[in-house]
Amino acid sequence: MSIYAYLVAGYLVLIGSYGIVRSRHMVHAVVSLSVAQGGTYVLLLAVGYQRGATAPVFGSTTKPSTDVVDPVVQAMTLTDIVVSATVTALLLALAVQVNKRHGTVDPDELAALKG
Amino acid sequence: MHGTAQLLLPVLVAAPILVACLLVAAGPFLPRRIVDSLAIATALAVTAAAALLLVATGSGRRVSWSGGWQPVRRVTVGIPFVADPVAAGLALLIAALTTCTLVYAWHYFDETESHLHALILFFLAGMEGLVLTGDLFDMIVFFELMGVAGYALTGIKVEDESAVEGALNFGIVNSLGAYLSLAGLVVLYARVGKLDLPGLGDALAHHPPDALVVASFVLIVTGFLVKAAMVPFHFWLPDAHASAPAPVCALFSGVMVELGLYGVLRLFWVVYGETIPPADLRRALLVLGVATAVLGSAMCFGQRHLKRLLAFSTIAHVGLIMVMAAMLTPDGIGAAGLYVLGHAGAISALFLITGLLLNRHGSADELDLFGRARGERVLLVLFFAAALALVGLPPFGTALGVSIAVHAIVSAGYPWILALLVLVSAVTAGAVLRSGMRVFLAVGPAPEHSQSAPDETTTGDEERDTRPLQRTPGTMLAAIVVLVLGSLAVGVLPHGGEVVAKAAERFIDGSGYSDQALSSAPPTPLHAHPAATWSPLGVGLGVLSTLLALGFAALGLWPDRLRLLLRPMQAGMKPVRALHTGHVGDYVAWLFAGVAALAALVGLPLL
Amino acid sequence: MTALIVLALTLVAMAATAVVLADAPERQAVTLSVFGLALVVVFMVLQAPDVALSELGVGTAVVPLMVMLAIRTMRKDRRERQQQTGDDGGDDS
Amino acid sequence: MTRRTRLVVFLVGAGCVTAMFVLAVLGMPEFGGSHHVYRDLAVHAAVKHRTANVVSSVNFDQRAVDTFGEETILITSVVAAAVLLRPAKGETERRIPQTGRNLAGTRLLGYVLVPITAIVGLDLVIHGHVTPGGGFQGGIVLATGLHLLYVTGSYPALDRLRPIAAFDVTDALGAATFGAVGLAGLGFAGSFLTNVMPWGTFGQLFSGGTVPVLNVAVGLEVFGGIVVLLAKFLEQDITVASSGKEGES
Repeated sequence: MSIYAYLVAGYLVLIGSYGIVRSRHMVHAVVSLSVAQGGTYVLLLAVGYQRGATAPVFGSTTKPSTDVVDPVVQAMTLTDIVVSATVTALLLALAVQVNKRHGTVDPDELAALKG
Repeated sequence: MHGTAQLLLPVLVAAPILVACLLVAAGPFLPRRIVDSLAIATALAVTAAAALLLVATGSGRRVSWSGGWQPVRRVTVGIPFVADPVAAGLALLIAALTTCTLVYAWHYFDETESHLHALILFFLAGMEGLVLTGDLFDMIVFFELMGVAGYALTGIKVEDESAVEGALNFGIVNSLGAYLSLAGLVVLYARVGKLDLPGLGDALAHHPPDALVVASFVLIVTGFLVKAAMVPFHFWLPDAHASAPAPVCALFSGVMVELGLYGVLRLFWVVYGETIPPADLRRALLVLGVATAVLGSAMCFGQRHLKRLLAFSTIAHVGLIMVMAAMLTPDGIGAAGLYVLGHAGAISALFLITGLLLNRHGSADELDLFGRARGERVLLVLFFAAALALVGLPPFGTALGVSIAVHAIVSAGYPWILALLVLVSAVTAGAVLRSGMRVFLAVGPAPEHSQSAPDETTTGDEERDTRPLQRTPGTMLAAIVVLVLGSLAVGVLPHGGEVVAKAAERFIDGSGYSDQALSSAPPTPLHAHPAATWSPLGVGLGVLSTLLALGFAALGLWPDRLRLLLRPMQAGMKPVRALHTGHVGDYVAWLFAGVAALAALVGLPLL
Repeated sequence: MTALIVLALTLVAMAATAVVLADAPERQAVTLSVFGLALVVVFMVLQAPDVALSELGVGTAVVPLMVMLAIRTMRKDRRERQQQTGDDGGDDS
Repeated sequence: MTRRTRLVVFLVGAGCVTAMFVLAVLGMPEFGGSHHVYRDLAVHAAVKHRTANVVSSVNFDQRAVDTFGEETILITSVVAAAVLLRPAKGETERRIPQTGRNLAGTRLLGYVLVPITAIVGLDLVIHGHVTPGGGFQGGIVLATGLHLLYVTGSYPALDRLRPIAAFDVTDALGAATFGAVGLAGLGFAGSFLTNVMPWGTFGQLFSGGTVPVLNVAVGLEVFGGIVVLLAKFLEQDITVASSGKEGES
């Protein structure tokens, strides 16, 4: 168990990259990229987790203590999620244009010897 | 800490963002002239502020903790902006180059309204943020900002089919690199619980270089190496450059790519400098740099699409810069810094001239353009001046860089690298000179059929950046002149070498960086650098490169005469060229192969 | 608690595999949404309600919606392209 | 490269990277442990500035520069999508088709849900510094809520409610406010993004100083930004035709 969460995070990055490598559709590649990004979320939160600790949000009555999970990794994950969403949007927009210009979004058909 | 110069640090990042927001909101209602002026004024103001900051860093680093979270007993929750002379110098280069490209792009892209300007300003903010931030996570955030603006600028000519495709591949490969960087950051964070560079440096000082430390380093630098277009992370660069608008290419090649190297070196000196042995890193960086320089120059010579040719030249020269910096001495870093400055002027000018040719003649193909720019005296002079700056003919800034590098390289015990420097400069500049002679002077046999062997390499078929201009506006020429003169000034200004060597000495003082940021320790005094100036050997090598470049140009112009020599070279290049497929899956596969190679280079000797 | 975390993580890994191996991009919009939901569960069990909330909005709604719209646009563009080349191929001349 | 070679290159590379990653992970602190250096500092700092939601405190006070950069990335990609999805040469905007195929029940549900999501979204934004949520989450909810109108089949209603230029302004205004608050901190306290407002009472609405202000700024920006992004994609799907013909018919 001790490293299972980290391994799942690594697996997400790898399976996402694998998806790009074998992709036959640019949208599929972009979606796979966002799966790879999901790995970084899991890694971040796993690193900040503490068994038995609560969320880092205090009520107006509860006494603040440091017995909470790490808020810093959560803040970074939030940032990361926004970045991922916006990058995905941008890449999808580009994919739409690639399709308009080439009539295909299959990397195998797009690839040409550039030299 | 006295003075108010550190107040400028966040302004350099925030000001372009605020103006860009204004342009997004009000741009559609503003006349084009106002939009242009506003963007240029902003870039100029940032340039001036960066210059002030550079002067102020002469007496030590400038630190600004955001949010007022000053460190207490060297620990804090806040984020610092830190400027040493190298960071401030790069900030100045970034802003000056952006100003030039904005001036050049006056009258450009009517159909994108104010969006082009907003994107360039966001791009400017991202680059400034990357060099000035003293926080690892923010380096990645600004890296992504730079990336997002960069992908959009690459694909902004949506009618050009290779532009959108190049932008998409650029986006996917760079984002993946950034995610790996982030993963590396998290691995490191798990161990030390810090994110600010000075604090990380504290935490890793005298820390054994175990698997976690090495893995985090390798993963974090992957993102930067992708941006720096080191082999085998370089594939996105020619695709993106070949179709991005010329002013955008000038920014990419002139400074963005080099910022990748900055990231690697900053990270090493401040954070990992006292755990990973320099000798170990030097070997890894040398391998990367040499491979990049060789592949870039060999690929460069075979191109006929001018922008693709220049793109591979950039790859080759960034490889050279990496080789100089890999010496990991003040001389080496200083030489690399000077070379970056000199190279920025040269390559940006060449891209902007190519943009003019494309606009005028509707092509960026050196065979299509054969003799079509005859009589354009001003452009001709500028083109050849920039080409000579690229080859490193004294007294251009690139030559001064080489001159100082000679000392660094010889004293580090790698004399064979001098041959590499000369050859790579000569081959790339030879290709540039060859195309210039064809386009401006109609030298050599006229091409019989310009679309010959289209399967061999990419032709220069490209959409114009903007509608055809009747005559070259003075603003465009002015921008090019400033760039060429800038490249010259770097070499000619008195004490240039000495100043840069001192900046480099400050740069590699990682513990000084931490001390000054965390406990306001006074800066350590700097040494004199008598060797950081022109040397006879360096000048000789510059002249030799130039002569060889002319030879290579002739070889390119009259290939029939030397067929025996060229045949085996062309045959040898074939499999290498075949790797540049434009297939995003290939690029990602190479990315992982590259990470594996880097991990082996850095990690295996430490086992 | 630990068992719950293991379960949620396994779910995420399986959903990710499903997204990557789904070859029809249309189906990806749905599987991506499921992947997003699985991440939300992980974030909840790892005590990150703020992150879970944003992933709920972004990962299960906004991004899959954009993916779906992009695919529909592509299909429509291709249809129009085919019509043009099929019906009035001589349009350009 | 053939698919096979590509896969081999990737698998060899990925195999080595996996090995490196596993070695690194073995050196990481155990999952769920209690040693979190930055956590201790951040909780302390949040309490000092009377911010009950420590994540918000990190995002908008302690490490606000991160969020500033992130919001800039958001607006950059909104601008980028607008540029990239502009109708190119030879494309025209076609008249919006009136689709009336949705059932009355679905439409009613949509109309009922829109105000509810609006309230939830606003609540998330306003209380982001005391309870889970914040400008980002609230902005997303508001933007998706608006698009429930599309699900109800009334694209024209959505189009009326959503003049894109106005949302562009909202987006830019939000981002600019963030930067302006940052510069105000620089002006008043000498460092960027300083929490210069009174910190208030812990756990109350008026607490956290500038944190709720920045939450609202981000809420505005995210709301405007996501609406524009989705609008651009919807526009491509629905109203942009690749030839002039459909525009006329």
